[in-house]
Amino acid sequence: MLSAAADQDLRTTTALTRAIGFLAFWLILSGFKLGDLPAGILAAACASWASLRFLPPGQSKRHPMLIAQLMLRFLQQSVVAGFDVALRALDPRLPLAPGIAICRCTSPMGPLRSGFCTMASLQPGLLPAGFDADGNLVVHCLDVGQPVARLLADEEKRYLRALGLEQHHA
Amino acid sequence: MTTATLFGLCSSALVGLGLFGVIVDPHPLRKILAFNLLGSGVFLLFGVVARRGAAAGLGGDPVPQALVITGIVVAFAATALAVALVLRLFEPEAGNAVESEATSAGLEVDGGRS
Amino acid sequence: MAAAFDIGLIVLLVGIGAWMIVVRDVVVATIIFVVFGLLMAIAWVRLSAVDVALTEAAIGSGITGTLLLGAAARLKGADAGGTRLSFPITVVAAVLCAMISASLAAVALLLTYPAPTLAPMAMQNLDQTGLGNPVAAVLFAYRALDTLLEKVVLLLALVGVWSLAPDRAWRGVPSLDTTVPPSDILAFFAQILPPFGIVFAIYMTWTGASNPGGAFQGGTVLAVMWLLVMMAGVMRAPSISNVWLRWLLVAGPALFLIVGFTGVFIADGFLAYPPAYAKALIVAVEAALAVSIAATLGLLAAGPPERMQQK
Amino acid sequence: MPEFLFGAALFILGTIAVGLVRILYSRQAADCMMAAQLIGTGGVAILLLLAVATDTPPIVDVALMLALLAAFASVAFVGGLQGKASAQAEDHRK
Amino acid sequence: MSVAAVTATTEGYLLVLAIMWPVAGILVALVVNGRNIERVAYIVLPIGFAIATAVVMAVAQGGQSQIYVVGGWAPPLGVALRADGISAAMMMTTAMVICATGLFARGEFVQPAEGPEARAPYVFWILLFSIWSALNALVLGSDLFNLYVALELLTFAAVPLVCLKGQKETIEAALRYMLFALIGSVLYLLGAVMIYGLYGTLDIGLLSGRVRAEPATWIAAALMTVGLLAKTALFPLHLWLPPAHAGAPAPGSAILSALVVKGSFFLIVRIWFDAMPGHLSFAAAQLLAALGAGAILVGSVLALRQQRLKLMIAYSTIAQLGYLFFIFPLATGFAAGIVWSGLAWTGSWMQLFSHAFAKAAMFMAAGLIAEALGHDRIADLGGIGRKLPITMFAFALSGLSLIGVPPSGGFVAKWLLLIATINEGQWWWAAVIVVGGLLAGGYIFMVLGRLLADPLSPLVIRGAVSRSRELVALSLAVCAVLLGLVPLQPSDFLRIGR
Amino acid sequence: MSSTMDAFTVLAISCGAFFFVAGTIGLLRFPDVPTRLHALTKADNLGLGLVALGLLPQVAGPLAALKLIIVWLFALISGAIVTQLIVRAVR
Repeated sequence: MLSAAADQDLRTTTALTRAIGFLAFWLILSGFKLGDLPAGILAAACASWASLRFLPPGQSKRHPMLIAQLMLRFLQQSVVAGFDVALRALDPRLPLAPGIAICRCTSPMGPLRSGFCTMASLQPGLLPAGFDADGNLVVHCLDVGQPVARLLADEEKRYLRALGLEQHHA
Repeated sequence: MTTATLFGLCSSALVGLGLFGVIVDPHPLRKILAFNLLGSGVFLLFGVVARRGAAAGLGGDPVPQALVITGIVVAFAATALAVALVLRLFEPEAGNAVESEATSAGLEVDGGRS
Repeated sequence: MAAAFDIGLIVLLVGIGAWMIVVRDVVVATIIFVVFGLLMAIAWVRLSAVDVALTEAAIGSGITGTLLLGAAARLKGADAGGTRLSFPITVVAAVLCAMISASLAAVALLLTYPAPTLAPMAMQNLDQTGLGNPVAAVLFAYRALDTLLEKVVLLLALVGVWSLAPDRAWRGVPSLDTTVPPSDILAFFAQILPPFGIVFAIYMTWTGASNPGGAFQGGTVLAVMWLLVMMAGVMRAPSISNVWLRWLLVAGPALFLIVGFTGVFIADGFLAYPPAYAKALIVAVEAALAVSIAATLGLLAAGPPERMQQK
Repeated sequence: MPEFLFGAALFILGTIAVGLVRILYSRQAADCMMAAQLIGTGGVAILLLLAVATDTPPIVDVALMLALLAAFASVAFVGGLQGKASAQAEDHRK
Repeated sequence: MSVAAVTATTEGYLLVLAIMWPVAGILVALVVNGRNIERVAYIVLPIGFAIATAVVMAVAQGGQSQIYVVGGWAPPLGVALRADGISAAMMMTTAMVICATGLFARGEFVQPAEGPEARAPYVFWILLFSIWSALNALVLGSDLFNLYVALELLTFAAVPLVCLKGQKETIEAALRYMLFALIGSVLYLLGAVMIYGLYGTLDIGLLSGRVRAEPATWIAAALMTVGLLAKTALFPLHLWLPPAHAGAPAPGSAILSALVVKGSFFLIVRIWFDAMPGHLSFAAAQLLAALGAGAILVGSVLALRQQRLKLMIAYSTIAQLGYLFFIFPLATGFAAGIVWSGLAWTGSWMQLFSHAFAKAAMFMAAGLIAEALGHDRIADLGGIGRKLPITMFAFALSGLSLIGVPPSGGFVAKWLLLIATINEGQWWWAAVIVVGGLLAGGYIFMVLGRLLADPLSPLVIRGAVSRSRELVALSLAVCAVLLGLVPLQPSDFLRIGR
Repeated sequence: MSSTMDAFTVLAISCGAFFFVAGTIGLLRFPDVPTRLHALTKADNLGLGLVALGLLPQVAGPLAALKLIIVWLFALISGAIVTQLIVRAVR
């Protein structure tokens, strides 16, 4: 466990990072106008407060570069997924073999795991559908022939590395 | 046919449908839904009136537009009250939640059920 | 092409409305209504009423959805069917409604141009309010009395909803908060979305003075976010006797009333603003109203208190 | 350009309509929940197109509102269903 | 501003105060702990009464309408408030009945001495303030949309009052009332929208100068009228009224029957006499009066057949509301060729005021009887009159006014209406008025006879009835009778502003 | 320049519309609720993305363009979450 001071530090850093993010969101919404800035700062402050309250800062070291890569991959995968589904839908033979796959999931419970599920739901042909009794991820897939388990394990590794969590779950 | 006229016809159809639903449908929740449809039709007529009044560089007369906003909020409040009544009336446990004369003075009966 | 789009939209709207009336299942009818509300938002955009479109999108989809879908789900088990009207009466009702529809359609077709409008007058006086959005000027200056009374209507509806609480649950909590497993995706949604919702709500309220938007829309977004965190169990529903909560409910209308009476002394009378401070006063009132509207709408959708808070 | 954008909006409206007919025809609540999602995505696309076609930037705010809140209908359904059920179960236990 | 027709008068601020003072009361009542809510009422009620009195004085002394332009924005852009003779009189009646009800309710809606805030008292006082504010807004408003908001305020305050007790039947009654009221206000709003689309204003004063005789106007006016009729519970749209008014707690019934249904009636009069004067056709007026006649006959006959006291009084309300609609054929002045006839005008308003006092007193008396006996079955009321002589006296006095026995407000009202039917050459309504009086006599004396009869079994009094509450009921009944002392001629005060 | 941009817009939006069609065809042809969900979200999200992309050159300034992207991102994320909610409710 981290010390109280370090914990406080982490909170401050997280709060600032998030506040800057929300301020950027505000600027995108309202455009850059000096007169609007006080309201924007207020909005960012309120949003950061709420965000800290609902989602306390994690205690791992995030890697910004890896996160950026992850986001790009996220977008790229959603494009691939769209093509995948479109091809299946338009193919006269309707190449579908829908079914359920059970995968091991090593992300810690809570928001991190939900975040991973959300990412996974944009993968081609995959749709996480909750967990079974042992805490394994239940995935609905369009084609049970896909190597679902391996695909997801790869994705999870990338995800955890970007969030600086892999050492805990190696 | 202008946009306003087209939506005027739409609004008259919605009013008729909503009114029919409110009168005929036996289910109270669906009466409420139909009432909302009727309300949407009326508000849409307001919108048509506003659109027809486009002038002074505005796409529509702002007065009716503002009135619709007020109306939508009031309609929501009405829906909430009506839904609360329906739920209280039809919920399975509503029967035993009805107060007897003795408790209607407002005394707490079971001390907070904590 | 624009006209073709309008016709398509209208056909869809009427078709969905009719479908909602005829479909059997209550839950399905409710979902159709939510869909209808979303389409209405597009219709309002086509009528150049972006302010209304924002309101409809916020109230029609977000908060009415919660209210009605929750109710429909609860009523599923209960036998809520009333008595069905006899066939002749149904026919009479249909004929009556068709007549009303037809006469409205006739009015819509026969209305002549130039249509009467207050738009020029609203624009002429806009300077005195300091606002850039004429709809906001109507709501908070020209016809501020309506807006103030409507706030009271909202509060009153809430008192009405609360009055349906069983006596034993008075001072209790609405049964909206639930306990869901921490990994649940709903909780995740409720953790990440609300901060963005808050920024958007404040943006709506703030920008309402000069662009489409305003306290209603901002307040509704806040209310939806609040409902989301309560439903996901991230935040607990408050007890209705919570002092803070009651102050929040009243803050907006109270400030509006105070500003209104101040106008008697510093401007032309009740609900008048001195032109120099008009915008500042209106924005302050809108900000307070947004918070009160959020609290009121959220609690309206949450329903009457049903049980005491667990300690 | 506006003509094309309106045409695209009409086209997307058409696909939504067909999808809605398919979804709502099944008359099952679970199926119908998808309808809100369908309108959510398609409606946002239509609004963006209209915003550019009529050169009215505030319409983008409406699209954002829809993107933020259209999901909420499904949330309300799922949450409402589960939530009320579990709350009632809890009440009955006591 | 472009229209100079509307200028504020010096005492106009009173009008805003009349609406906003109870609103302030609502806001304060919401935040104070429920325990202090009665103290809030002790402040709100007397000051509100004083404001109403001041408005009446200002109107009477000025001899003209008092006008206030809200925010300095004159119609059509803004909203104006206007107090003429009838609105001042309505305000006074409202203030008197509400304050009396407040006094009466002190015995029923008290916070328990110990323990936390309770539901019913908290809700009741807030609803009482709301109804007051809504009624004042209704009689003072001169803008069709502003009046819509006031109508909704009235509905939202009245519906929870019906089911304050929380029993299943009352909730059912409240739901039915709610649905009728909602359809009513939506139809009203639909008409108002069309009016705006046609004339570009919602202000009643401006409309009176702009309205043209054309089909669209008639459709709009018809929609508004039908919507308001549903809220006024005019036959055959009366189905919601009896369970709602009978199911509410006694103070609630008093307010609902005496005042709330009159709010929408007032608005119908505003539309036909102020917004579109001279546009009411003879046939339409006859139709409205025929519905009123139907209400008198059906309501009275049904009242005669009731087993329960409160239901009987509720059906009597339906009948008495019917008389009000004679104002349309009789006061419009079809025969004389003038726009207006003062005799029927005064008679109808006298009917409204005297019925307000009498019905409030009667519901209070019925409430006290039910409290004493634990039931209100008419057949088993025998002898209660001797145990509760003041209550019985209040019931009898208000009953006499409902029948129209001289000297009472009800007598003046019905007499003026009778004369007006002769003057206007519409003698057929005279027959209905007479028959209605006889039927009212039937149901009132049936109950009075029971009250005085020997009990079938020894009376069991469940609780002591407070003397002060009996006196409140009696004083309202006395007010109804005292109205009979006004001269039998058109009242100048009620003509102010027209 | 402008015509190049316009051509880009037309192309991207047409592609977007194509994916909306594909999504709807998926809705019509796929056998059960979970598979239809795949069709609905994945194809429509891509369609929306392409529409937003196509509109980028048509709006004034980079912030307005970013706003379009933001709209798409929100639709994407909330779509992803709602899909999971529905599929869990159906299962």
